[in-house]
Amino acid sequence: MIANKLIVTASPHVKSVDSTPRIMWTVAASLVPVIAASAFFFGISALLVIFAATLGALLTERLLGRPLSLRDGSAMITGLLLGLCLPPGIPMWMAFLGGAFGIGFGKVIWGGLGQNGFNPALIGRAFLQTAFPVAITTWPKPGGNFFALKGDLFAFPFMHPVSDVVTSATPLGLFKFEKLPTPLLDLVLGTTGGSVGETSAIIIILCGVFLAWKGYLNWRSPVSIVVTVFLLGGLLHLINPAKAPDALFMVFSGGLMLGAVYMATDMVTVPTTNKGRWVFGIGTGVLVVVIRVYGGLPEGVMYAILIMNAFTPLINNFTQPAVFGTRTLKEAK
Amino acid sequence: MISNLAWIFFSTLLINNFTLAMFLGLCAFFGVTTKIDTGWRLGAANTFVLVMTAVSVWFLNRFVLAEAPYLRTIAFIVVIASLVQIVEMIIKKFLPVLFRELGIYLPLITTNCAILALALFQTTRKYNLIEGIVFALGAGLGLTLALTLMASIRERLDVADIPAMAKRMGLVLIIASCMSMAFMGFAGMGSG
Amino acid sequence: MIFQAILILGGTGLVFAIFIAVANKKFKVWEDPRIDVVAAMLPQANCGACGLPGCRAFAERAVEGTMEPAGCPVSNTDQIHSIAAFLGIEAGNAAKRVARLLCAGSTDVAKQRAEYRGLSTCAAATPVAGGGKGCAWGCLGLGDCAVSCDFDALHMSATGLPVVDVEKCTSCGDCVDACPKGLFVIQPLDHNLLVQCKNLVTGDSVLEACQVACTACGKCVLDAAEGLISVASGVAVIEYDLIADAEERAIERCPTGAIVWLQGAQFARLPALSSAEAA
Amino acid sequence: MSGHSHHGAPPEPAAPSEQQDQTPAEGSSSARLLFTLGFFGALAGSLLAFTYQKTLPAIQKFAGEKVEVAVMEVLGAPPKLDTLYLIGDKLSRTPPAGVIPGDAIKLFIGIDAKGERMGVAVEEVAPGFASDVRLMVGFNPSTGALTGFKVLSQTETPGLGDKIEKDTAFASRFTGKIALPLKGTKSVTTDPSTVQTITGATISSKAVIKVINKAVETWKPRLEAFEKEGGK
Amino acid sequence: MAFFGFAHGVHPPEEKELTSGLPIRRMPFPDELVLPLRQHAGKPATLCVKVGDKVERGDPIGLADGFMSVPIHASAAGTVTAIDWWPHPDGTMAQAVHIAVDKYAPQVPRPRLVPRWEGLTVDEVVKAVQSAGVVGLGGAAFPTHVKLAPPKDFTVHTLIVNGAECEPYLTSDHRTMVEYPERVHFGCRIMMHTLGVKKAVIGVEKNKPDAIAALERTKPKDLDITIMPLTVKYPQGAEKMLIQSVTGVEVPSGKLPVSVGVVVQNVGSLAAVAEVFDTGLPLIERIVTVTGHGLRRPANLIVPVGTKLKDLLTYCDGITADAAEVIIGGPMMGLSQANLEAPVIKGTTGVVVLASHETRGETVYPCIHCGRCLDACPVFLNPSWLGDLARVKRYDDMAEFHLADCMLCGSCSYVCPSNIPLSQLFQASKVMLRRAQQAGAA
Amino acid sequence: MTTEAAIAPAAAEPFVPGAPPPAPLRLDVWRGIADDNPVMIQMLGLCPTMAISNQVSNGLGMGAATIFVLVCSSFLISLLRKVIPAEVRLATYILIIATFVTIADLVMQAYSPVLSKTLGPFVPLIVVNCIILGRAEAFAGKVGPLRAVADAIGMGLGFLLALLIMCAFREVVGSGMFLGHPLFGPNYEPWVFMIMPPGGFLTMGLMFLAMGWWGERKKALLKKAVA
Ligand SMILES: Cc1cc2nc3c(=O)[nH]c(=O)nc-3n(C[C@H](O)[C@H](O)[C@H](O)COP(=O)(O)O)c2cc1C
Ligand SMILES: Cc1cc2nc3c(=O)[nH]c(=O)nc-3n(C[C@H](O)[C@H](O)[C@H](O)COP(=O)(O)O)c2cc1C
Ligand SMILES: Cc1cc2nc3c(=O)[nH]c(=O)nc-3n(C[C@H](O)[C@H](O)[C@H](O)COP(=O)(O)O)c2cc1C
Ligand SMILES: Cc1cc2nc3c(=O)[nH]c(=O)nc-3n(C[C@H](O)[C@H](O)[C@H](O)CO)c2cc1C
Ligand code: SF4
Ligand code: SF4
Ligand code: SF4
Ligand code: SF4
Ligand code: FES
Repeated sequence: MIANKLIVTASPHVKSVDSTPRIMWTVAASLVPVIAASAFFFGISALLVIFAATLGALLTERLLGRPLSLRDGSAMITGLLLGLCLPPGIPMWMAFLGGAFGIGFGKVIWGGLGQNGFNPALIGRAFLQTAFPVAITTWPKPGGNFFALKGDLFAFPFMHPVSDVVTSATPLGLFKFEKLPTPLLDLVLGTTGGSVGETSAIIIILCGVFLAWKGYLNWRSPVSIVVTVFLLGGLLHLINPAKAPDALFMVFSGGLMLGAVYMATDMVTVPTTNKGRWVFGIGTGVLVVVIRVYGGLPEGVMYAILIMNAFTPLINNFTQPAVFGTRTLKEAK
Repeated sequence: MISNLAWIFFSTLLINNFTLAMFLGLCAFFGVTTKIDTGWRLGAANTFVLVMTAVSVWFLNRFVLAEAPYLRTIAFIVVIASLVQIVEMIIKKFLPVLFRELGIYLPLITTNCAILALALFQTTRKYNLIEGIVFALGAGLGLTLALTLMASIRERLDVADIPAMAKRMGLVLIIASCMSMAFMGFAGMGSG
Repeated sequence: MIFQAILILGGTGLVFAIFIAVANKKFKVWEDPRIDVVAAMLPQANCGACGLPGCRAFAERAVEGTMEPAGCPVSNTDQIHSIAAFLGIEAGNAAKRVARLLCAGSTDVAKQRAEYRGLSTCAAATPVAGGGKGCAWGCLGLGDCAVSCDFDALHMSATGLPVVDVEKCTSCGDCVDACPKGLFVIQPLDHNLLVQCKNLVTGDSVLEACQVACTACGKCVLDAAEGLISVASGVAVIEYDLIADAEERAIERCPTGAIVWLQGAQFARLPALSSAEAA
Repeated sequence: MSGHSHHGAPPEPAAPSEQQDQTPAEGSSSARLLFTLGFFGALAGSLLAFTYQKTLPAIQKFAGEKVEVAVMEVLGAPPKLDTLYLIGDKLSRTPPAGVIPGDAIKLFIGIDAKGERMGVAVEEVAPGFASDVRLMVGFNPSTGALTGFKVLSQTETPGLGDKIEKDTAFASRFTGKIALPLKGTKSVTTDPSTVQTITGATISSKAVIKVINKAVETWKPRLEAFEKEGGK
Repeated sequence: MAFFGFAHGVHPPEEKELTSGLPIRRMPFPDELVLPLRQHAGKPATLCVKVGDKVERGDPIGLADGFMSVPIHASAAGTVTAIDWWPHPDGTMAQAVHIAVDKYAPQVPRPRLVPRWEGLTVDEVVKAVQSAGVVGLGGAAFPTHVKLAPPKDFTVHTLIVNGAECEPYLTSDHRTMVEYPERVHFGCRIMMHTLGVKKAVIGVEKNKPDAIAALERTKPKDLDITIMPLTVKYPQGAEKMLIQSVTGVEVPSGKLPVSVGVVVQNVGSLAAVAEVFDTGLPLIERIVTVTGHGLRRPANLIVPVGTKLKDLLTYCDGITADAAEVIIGGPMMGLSQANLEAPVIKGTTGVVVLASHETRGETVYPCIHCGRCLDACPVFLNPSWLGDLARVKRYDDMAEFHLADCMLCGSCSYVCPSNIPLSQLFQASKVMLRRAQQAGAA
Repeated sequence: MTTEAAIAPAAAEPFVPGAPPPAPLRLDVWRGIADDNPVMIQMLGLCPTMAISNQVSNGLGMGAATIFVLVCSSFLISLLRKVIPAEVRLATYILIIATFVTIADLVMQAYSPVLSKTLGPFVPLIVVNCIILGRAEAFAGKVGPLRAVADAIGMGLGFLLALLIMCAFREVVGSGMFLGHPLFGPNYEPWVFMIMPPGGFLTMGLMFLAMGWWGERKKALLKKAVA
């Protein structure tokens, strides 16, 4: 009998087919349509920005992260998502820096995959927003020649971008500062100014549905975010239409869809419990509306998610599942 | 009036959070935030002392220090220190349960610069009594929020596999940086 | 103006002082300051090898005089003497005790029957078909004991056995608690005779699993002083009350080398794994 | 080791048996505690009073200068200044009692060589992007026309919101505007009741506009009331 | 039918089609049987034979040591050749009796060893069940007679029969219900009588329609027995989950089923009790499913207790070239075997031989806090957090998070995408915790 | 430090628990700058360090004021250490420190008003800077004036050093300037982040990371040397 080559393992001896790299790479692959859409609207600039951000993320993960950690695919997602939430005209050196910062301080220093408390892509983006507030709020107009650059993408590292590209405000900025509405169809299709990937809501929703169907993202936070924004936004709009835009505008504008589908679902930085995910989603939704309507900034998705990230361990703490039999044990006593 | 008080409260709580934006009370923020329970309790004790400070500082400014502004710093610190001592003794005597929960943090608070800073800000910003109390509440709850969040994140980190070089304090400061960045989302609140 | 300042500050100072004076009277507890000093002189390992819960407890007892300074196995002689000198008492003495391993089944002599996959700790591997090792009593070599040792006294050898550094071992007993197979014992360093095996299978069939196992052949029993060694339930057992009678002759006819004569370290031959290799 | 004996420290280890007897009450007497603290309090007080007296002129001179510079700037350097104090909701010529003079709320009236009123200057605040924006605002109380403003304090984002203080071009956009009330706009404008805001710092710019409007709105009636009641 | 059902759980591939259609066959006696004295939960049996003794089939070789123990009987006639330490399916070594089987001896003996059931008092039934060496055949091998004699301060109102067989691969209970439904009902009758209950429910997962049909067909008219189809879900067969599915009641944490008036018995145990009273022979053989993609000829076999795995697998034409792991029990909770000399014991429900592609990979990733394990855990623990705590050895905190309620079902490890061996961590942590508590008590 | 003190043949000398072991003055100074650096090693006085470290000029002013207070109060406390009863020790220290802080504040308001304005409340907040009270407790209250002053200077310089490192990093990266002088030409894109609050935390974090990295490296080298 061939006993020598037997292995012994602890039970269970079998395992479901899903693995962490498989989940990560599928999510990364699901971003391809979003990237394609952004290339359609913003031309080669979008691809260059995404490339630079991803390069920054991957290089940093490779240099500072654990050995072979590039294989799990999470750094790829971070880079792509960061690229997708930057304006298409931002100098590439800034996008690269954002990727490096996000992975370095948002992930590696925490111990790598699974340990970080804040969304690395958003940490990178928040850093860029704070460091270069002007560059990151310069929104080029979509459309035009595919190869025409949307800004000074090749600005010399550490130097000002100099460019004279036609800029346009984002729908949210237009509403907040000029009180100008944007047609809903433009929002849904994505033919508006804004970040590389936050424009086309419809494509992002489709990708999200696909991932939820595969079981790779938990639908609870995205759904609760969208519903909360819709309801609260609608309520405020009813109270004061001049200050708060209508609910559908709220839902389809800005980075809400990208944030809800891809960032509020990063299991590492949102609560592990399902109840906690509802709380996270509702909290994020409320913050988005509050920042957009009452805050100084036109957009609030990034900050809302980061703030809720900070609350994640606390939410986890308060939403631990009720262990089987503990309720009846209490009743018995 | 209400909107003025609301602005004072929220801007102190969120936008100019004493810990995350003004760098006050960092000793406790970094030193005593390893357990959620400790975090919020210290925050609660702090809030209490802050409110008391606001009240007594208003009285001092109004009735004692009007003629001797140069004694502000020294008078404030002495009053705060005595106040904390008195409160400690009173709580210990009459509310032993509360003392066990919060009282042990009181001595820590005396040397917390947030308290003295509150007294000074309140003076330079010429807040009246009510404004002062609201200001103190905002500051105290802001501290509590920061302490609790930091503690909860650090509790989670206790089980994480942090790189050796970040173990001592490095990562904790990076977390503070991230939190501070996140709270910048509140900027401009109330101005629009 | 100066007068006013004096009044204000002198007044607040006085109020302050009154409170402190009251507090001072009410709440202070006096404690022998030498306890802190002695505690500071102790290694602060808080290992419990002295039998007390931590170094400060030891310091209290030492100051009380109910514990000799030498009762701390972790401190070296110089440290013990300085504590004794500080307290003005005798240092006392204690026989050196160390941890001994009751298994010699390194990977080169003991068979691994199946490949174990899973958590790399002995505690986790033990319930998984005994870790897949041929001998169900033997050392798994996954090093729970080495991890548990706070004194850097335990290192895994290249052939998967923990080797005790008798110099550094403080006999704290952490390894005894850590080993799921119960393979460590704490013994005085000068006990020379040791059976390095716990396998209860008798006869030569045991050699299939491990070449250095005790076959319970009984030769050592014959060669040793009356009653010193016996074979009970499949393995040779030494009666340590009679250890004074032990002679090296007892091990000479052992066919497998399961019983050994120790002078100082166990497994003196095994090279410890260098830290680079271990990593 | 220092070699000095020390109060409150335990006695020397050579005599361990004696230490057991020492009780805290025998540490230091309460009278001594009171005396020490009272004494040091008094000493500190006198030292501070002394320093304060020595530095006061310089501090006041600077504080005065600072306000003066701001007032001069926003009013276009009037040869003569008149000061009114706010007590309750009324203006008065005499400073309120029980308040440090520097802390009183004032209104400055710039008077030109001919004795004509050139304008008034007041301090006012409003919430900005990060925190309060505090300005000295100069305006003509009869027309509401601005004579100028100066930022006294702000903590807006460096390089962005702080342009309201650092960017002289921004300040110059306000000359000749009339606050009835003033409005902000994104584009270049020649309308006297609108001002172009700073790109990327609309909120801070609007805060400035808000302060100015608030200054004119609150102080104009006060001054009118004061003058009606016959204060010159 | 099952309106309640339990929440969470997992759906591993069933793989039951390998053997679910194969009728039960009898395996011929091997040359040697090895009978460990420790085959059940509770105290091991005490030896009552010596080397050289001749034994008949059914003779006791080990006697019950107290109430929490059962005797062990020779499963074939032959000679005791040795009594020594022998590999046990649980991975340790155990004292075992070797019997060289006398294949030509008349293997069916003599007077009944177990009396007829009719007319026995409750106590006599319990005694007879104990003396027949019957233990739970569901896997834990808990002495059956103990569960038939609940303490007087509890009232039992329902007997629940566990026919869930939720482990992948295993079909021994399934075949028992299909081929011997009358025996199951007879066992049920005996147990209901002994427990004094009026009501019994047999829970069967819906993926065994033939078993449900067979049980319905043969249901005795005079007893209140319900056959309840259950959702196909692992671990439907776990005692507390089953009770919740059948009655909707959550057994309180840390309490036994009797505290809610329920006793759970496996269908195999029922059939065994019936058989014991039928034939008069004690429990000396059992139905074992031998299966897996690493085995040449899967089968459902009646196997004498004490048959070495080696002989069993050889009888099934041996294992394939890519066989990697031999498991006693099912793949979710069974035990890996390092030594194929280990024997089949009373609690052995099946032997599964996994091919190498089915085994768990070796790469473990960090926990990404995906929460899948929380959604899988049938007792609503937080395995992710418990795993984090276990890694840093915070066992006391684990106890606070209800480590004790973990039944090591392995659902969490099964779903974990990062391949973290969570249930192994919990098993080791339980050991550590117990050791720490003992050290604390000492 | 305490262990050494106790092991030293102490029996003959009067015993002050926790008193620092005798050391040359040079060492007393050096300790504060390097081995026991108040900010980098002891993590004291973090609030002022982070709050005002976005410009080098602020750091210089703050450092100077702190050194002044530290040296003066250490000197006075050391002189008076035999007079002050242990029970009111802390209260008296606070009084003394607050006095010097107010003096520093007043002087700064009078003669350097711009700096005084940017440092804002952080000058009076020197009172609660743990470094000063800490040194009074651990050192000045236990040794002679000369050593107390040496130690105060060391600690002060150590504080200044840490401040300057932070300030220089934040000012150079955050505004492209050093002491207000542009370094990289007009096209430099400053990282506003660095002069904002998160940048303060980050810079301090970087400092600790660098030290952590250095500590680990030293440990690794030591291990190698032993092996
Ligand atoms: C880090 C950061 C700092 C900012 N600081 C200011 C500021 O100090 N003042 C201000 O008005 N807006 C500030 N903003 C707000 C934005 O620039 C805002 O979009 C802008 O005020 C809108 O004006 P715009 O329509 O002219 O671009 C800041 C934004 C960010 C992200
Ligand atoms: C009256 C009574 C007492 C029981 N006592 C125990 C006991 O002490 N320990 C135990 O593990 N199981 C005891 N059980 C059996 C359990 O309920 C359970 O059936 C057994 O542990 C096997 O469960 P498993 O196969 O799910 O592991 C008892 C059952 C009954 C009816
Ligand atoms: C995770 C888990 C799964 C189980 N699955 C089954 C099962 O499928 N069938 C079964 O009869 N017993 C199963 N058991 C054992 C039962 O809990 C219980 O012990 C048994 O049904 C009692 O019957 P017995 O004593 O007659 O064996 C399982 C136990 C656990 C912990
Ligand atoms: C559904 C899903 C969403 C993710 N979202 C993000 C994200 O928003 N930002 C990011 O940096 N990484 C994201 N990741 C990748 C990974 O989880 C993340 O980098 C971890 O935070 C790294 O520890 C995502 C992964 C998955 C599977
Ligand atoms: S753990 Fe074992 S080897 Fe290490 S010191 Fe303690 S007794 Fe000695
Ligand atoms: S002695 Fe025990 S703990 Fe140590 S490696 Fe061997 S089996 Fe593991
Ligand atoms: S093994 Fe334990 S923790 Fe994991 S799913 Fe099963 S009961 Fe829950
Ligand atoms: S399933 Fe695995 S990766 Fe997911 S939360 Fe649980 S332990 Fe972590
Ligand atoms: S709390 Fe601010 S310096 Fe300690």
